[in-house]
Amino acid sequence: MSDHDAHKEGSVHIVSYGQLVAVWVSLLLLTVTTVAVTRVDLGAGKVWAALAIACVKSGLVIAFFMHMKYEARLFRIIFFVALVTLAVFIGLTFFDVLYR
Amino acid sequence: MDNQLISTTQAVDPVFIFIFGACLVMLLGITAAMILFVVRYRRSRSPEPTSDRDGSLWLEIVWTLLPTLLVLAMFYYGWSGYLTLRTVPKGALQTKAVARMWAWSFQYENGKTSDKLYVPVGKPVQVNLESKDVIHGFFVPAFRIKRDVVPGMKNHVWFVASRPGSYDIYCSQYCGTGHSAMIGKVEAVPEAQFTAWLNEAKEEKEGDEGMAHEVFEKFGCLGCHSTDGSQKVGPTFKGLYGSKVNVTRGGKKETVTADDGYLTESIKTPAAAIVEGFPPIMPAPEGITDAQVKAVVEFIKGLK
Amino acid sequence: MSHLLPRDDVGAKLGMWLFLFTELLLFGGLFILYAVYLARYPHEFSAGGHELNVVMGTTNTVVLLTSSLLAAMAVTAIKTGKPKSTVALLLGTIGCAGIFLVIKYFEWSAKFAHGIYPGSPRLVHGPPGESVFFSLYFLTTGLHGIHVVVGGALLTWIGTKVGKGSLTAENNVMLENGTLYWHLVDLVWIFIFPLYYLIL
Amino acid sequence: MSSDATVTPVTGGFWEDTGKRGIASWIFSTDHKRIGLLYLYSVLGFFLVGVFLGVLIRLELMAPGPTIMTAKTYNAVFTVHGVVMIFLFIIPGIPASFGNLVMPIQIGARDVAFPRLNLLSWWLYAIGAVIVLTSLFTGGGAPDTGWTFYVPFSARTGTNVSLAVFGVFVLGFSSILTGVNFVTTIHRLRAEGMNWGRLPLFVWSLYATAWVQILATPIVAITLLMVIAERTLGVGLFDPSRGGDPVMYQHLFWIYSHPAVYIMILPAMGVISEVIPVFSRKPIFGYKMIAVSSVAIAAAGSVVWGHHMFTSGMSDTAVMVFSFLTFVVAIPSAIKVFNWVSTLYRGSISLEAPMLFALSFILLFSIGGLSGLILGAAATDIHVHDTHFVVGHFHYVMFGGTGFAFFAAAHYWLPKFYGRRYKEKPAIVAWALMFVGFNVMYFTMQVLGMKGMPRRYFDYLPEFARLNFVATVGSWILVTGLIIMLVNLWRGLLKGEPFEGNPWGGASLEWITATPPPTENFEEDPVVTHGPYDFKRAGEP
Ligand code: HEA
Ligand code: HEA
Ligand code: HEC
Ligand code: CUA
Ligand SMILES: [Cu+2]
Repeated sequence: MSDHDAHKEGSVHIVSYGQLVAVWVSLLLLTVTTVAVTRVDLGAGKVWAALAIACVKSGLVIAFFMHMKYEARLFRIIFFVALVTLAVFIGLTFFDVLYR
Repeated sequence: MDNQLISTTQAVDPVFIFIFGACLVMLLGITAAMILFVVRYRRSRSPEPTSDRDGSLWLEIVWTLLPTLLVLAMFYYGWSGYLTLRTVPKGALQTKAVARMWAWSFQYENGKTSDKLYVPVGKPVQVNLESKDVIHGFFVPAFRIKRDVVPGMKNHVWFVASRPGSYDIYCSQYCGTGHSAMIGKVEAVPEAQFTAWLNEAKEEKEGDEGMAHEVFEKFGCLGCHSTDGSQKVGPTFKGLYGSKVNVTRGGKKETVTADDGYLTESIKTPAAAIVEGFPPIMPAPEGITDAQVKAVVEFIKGLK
Repeated sequence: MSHLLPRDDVGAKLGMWLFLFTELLLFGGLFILYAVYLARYPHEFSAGGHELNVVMGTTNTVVLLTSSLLAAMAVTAIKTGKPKSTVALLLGTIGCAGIFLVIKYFEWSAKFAHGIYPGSPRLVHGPPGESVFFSLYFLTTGLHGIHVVVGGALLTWIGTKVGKGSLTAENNVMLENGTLYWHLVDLVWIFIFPLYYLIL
Repeated sequence: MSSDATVTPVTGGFWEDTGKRGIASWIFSTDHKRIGLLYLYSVLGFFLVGVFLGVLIRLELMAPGPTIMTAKTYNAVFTVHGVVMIFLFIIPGIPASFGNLVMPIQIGARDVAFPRLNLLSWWLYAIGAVIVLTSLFTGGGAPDTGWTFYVPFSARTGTNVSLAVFGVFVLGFSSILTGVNFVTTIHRLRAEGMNWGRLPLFVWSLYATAWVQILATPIVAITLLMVIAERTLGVGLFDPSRGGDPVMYQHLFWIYSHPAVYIMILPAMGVISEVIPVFSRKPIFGYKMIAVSSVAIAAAGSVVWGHHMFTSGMSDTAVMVFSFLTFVVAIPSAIKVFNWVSTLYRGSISLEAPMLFALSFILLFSIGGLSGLILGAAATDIHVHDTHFVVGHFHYVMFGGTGFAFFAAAHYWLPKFYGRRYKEKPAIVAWALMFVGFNVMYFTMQVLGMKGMPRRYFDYLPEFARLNFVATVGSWILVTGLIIMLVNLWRGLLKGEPFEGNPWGGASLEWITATPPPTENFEEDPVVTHGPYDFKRAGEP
């Protein structure tokens, strides 16, 4: 049983302090970037820029702080499923909101 | 009558017939197969299974594709019928239906109001829907039309009455205690008669009674109050004048006599004193004039 | 009986992640509303955003990111067999949670002082989108605040277990799950911050 | 095990081998079988409450005008009937009771992945239920909004909506935890040799269901919190005068509540996929397609919610999209029906009680599902939306579908857990009465809806009187059948003939362990060597 033996793999990986701090520094830099970007007048682009940066930030948190990078593939698949679900919920709602 | 015009009923009924027909065929087929198999292969006749076939790619493909095609047809047909319901013919008569708990009131472009929706036969009518409180539903089964009346939202329906007659309007969206009593009427009359009715000078209804009825029509009072002593959502008007009423005023209970002053107050500021045993739901009639209030009070006086 | 089942750390983490998905979608409902109303009232949202305090928002972002770092380091610490630093790092996380809540408290009280709270006369009579913006703001940050409190309590409880030595280098999935929850709180804030404070 | 059939109550297996007795050994037990039975009894209890209210509805509608209650009471009665049936009976119904009882055994596990969480789920269920019931007698009285709690009405009515809604919120979390538990269990605890291609179809359906529970339920949770916030704080998120949009509430509500109908039906379909092959002694036809279609229904079912809102003023584009997607979700259901019927072909069919319920499930679900196609088509839905046609549709799929599957499961599996069985003849009589009464009642309601009788109507015009009377008579026939069935089950399971071994010849794992199963299900962890429908090797692991 493949995912039965899985408790051996994955969870033992240890992320070093240095790596974590590096991630934290990038997160702070990204925060500064968002604030800066949203000060510039980009119109509606601002929302998308801010969201894009937020996505990068959460990607970092998930991959390193939450160890997603070191988990079995199953975890990434189901995480993807959850995100797609939320995106689909928002997307389909907009078929109403945009065309009303 | 314009022969090109497809009525809403004509747009919807064929879709019903098509989907019902297709479903009936499927249902009968499945039921027949099931009964046949059960009879033929029951254990007393077929003590051992004669096959252990556990799948067939061809069959799976067939019975995936077949329903797919069928439902695509249903979708398309249903959608095109719906488009007819949504496309108001040019030059439709414009009317407005105002829904409030729990009565309909109808308005025409020339300012005329009515508690029945009079329409000319054979002419398309657009009804713009407006709600004063919660969501209601404008439903006329005879014309196969329905649309929710959502506060703050511009919705409409259209229909054409091909034959003179009187058709029920139901409130289809649940809206509280009086939901099932929120019934109105479409009165389809010949065009000439309709025009005459629409333009008949705002017949100065005689005295107080006329004005009271105008108020009742405009604010839907009779959705909640009766004039014959029967129980509705609010207290009946019959025998109200001069009776002793138990009310709660500012959290305190008291007994008052229903005189002119009390009735005037009850109408203008319903929340001030709440009659015992009734919920505090009566809306204040916005923009009612003192003369109108007085007329209503006089009218109530007359109901012994 | 549960104690007879073999321990299954991956299973425990799988369960935690599944639970995090539900949390994600819980906030997702609010984000759906946010998206819809932003599309409808861009100007009111922008005006509302102007009234929020960017300095406090940014500070809180930094505080939460730091708390997340400390939580992640706590996991590294316990896995490398350093229970003492684990407890210290967790205390740091919880401290950050406290700071976050204090700042949030000042932010909210400032808003209240300006007559901005759900159902306040100012919002009821203001332009339509404004009330929607601030109601969403209060609901979202309020719900997030509750999660901060719950997460803090959870980590405190786990911290005492580490202190007592019942969580060790070999058996620490409970700590890992606790920090996963904490990171979720951070993740949600990563989106709240630009959506409410920066969309100016 | 005692073979003395008539004197001793149920014995053996998990009933006694822990040596614990008394109520505490149940409500604090972490054994999935005990929790399953706890759920079964609580769910059945609420089912009876709901049924009682349903009968009251029918009595009121027997004749026009006020018959036995006031309009206000009627509104509360159908609301509570809906809330109880949906949130307290049918959503936890099959997954939490039979799923808990059977699923871990079917995959060869000793328990679920998180036994204590499982117990917590039941406690949350119980607490939520108590809150809902409390809301009926406190505050402004029983909620009168309909189970859909539509704003703005639910935001302004004086009844105790806030508490009821909070109860439903707690119930939602119970459902989420069950989902989390099942997904983890099915991923982590399958016995050796139990690969995904050997999972019984019941387990497949629970797996798909669990995902819907995890991903859709939180949306309704937050929506209900917003209703409470609307009522207590006046946030005005759905209040048009302050820029809110009542239709957005409907979106959020149905984003959950449509997928919820698949939470209700998927496990039922799983039960049917177990019963039909066993009583035909023939491997299920199209195993893969049935398994895949469960997942497909769960996925596609999450994107069709807008079909409840065709008249709401939603954009026409959205009507088109949602109508289209609705039809897409009908296809996997059709695949299942065709495969079930084909399983019968050239089998050896035994018409015992579970099989009768299963076969009538196919018929009733088909009627309900096909009437769903009428609702899915935009033009026709406009006419029948919010009429008794819809009421007929959902009783066909929920009661005729899930309800009958629930009864099939009860007749199929409960003897295994009690070690005793019911009498066959009364079971068949009860089934026949229920089947007839059911159709008399709900088919009539569909006709009423076609004629235009709106739902949630306390009173109606005289032209609907005759059919309503017929429907009410149908409800009495149904009542009779249900009572006979419950009494027969009750007496049989406690005092009936012993039920031993594998009388039905099932080939999945629950049929190889002892009857009743021991606390940890198997003497030794099984090693699975064949599929669940390989009846030639029934009795081997
Ligand atoms: C168990 C619960 C359950 C299930 C399984 C379903 C299944 C379906 N439902 Fe139903 N539905 C409800 C419970 C359920 N529903 C409830 C509770 C409501 C009302 C809520 C409220 O307002 O209070 C509702 C309301 C409802 C509406 C809104 C009606 C309205 O208010 O106007 C619609 C509209 O599209 C709809 C459609 C469908 C469809 C297309 C399916 C499909 O999944 C059906 C698929 C099944 C089949 C198609 C039959 C089997 C197949 C064959 C016999 C083979 C032949 C098939 C083909 C050719 C395709 N349902
Ligand atoms: C699983 C779900 C489920 C089930 C099983 C039922 C079962 C029944 N329902 Fe159901 N119903 C709903 C879910 C369900 N309902 C929902 C969700 C609504 C929508 C609510 C809303 O609009 O918000 C609804 C609405 C609804 C209406 C529409 C109300 C209206 O719109 O005005 C009606 C009307 O007839 C009705 C009737 C019945 C009847 C007669 C039963 C029958 O099952 C009852 C049959 C009776 C028996 C089979 C046996 C009775 C036994 C006894 C009386 C013995 C009792 C004994 C003890 C208590 C010890 N229901
Ligand atoms: C939504 C339902 C509703 C509508 C519409 C409504 N009322 Fe009322 N009315 C009530 C209720 C309920 C009460 C009792 C509670 C209270 O005193 O507010 C009441 C009380 C009254 C009373 C006091 C009766 C008594 O027994 O003391 C009067 C007079 C009255 N209404 C007149 C009117 C008039 C005139 C209109 C139309 C302009 C009207 N109502 C519209 C529900 C309604
Ligand atoms: Cu108005 Cu229902
Ligand atoms: Cu649906």
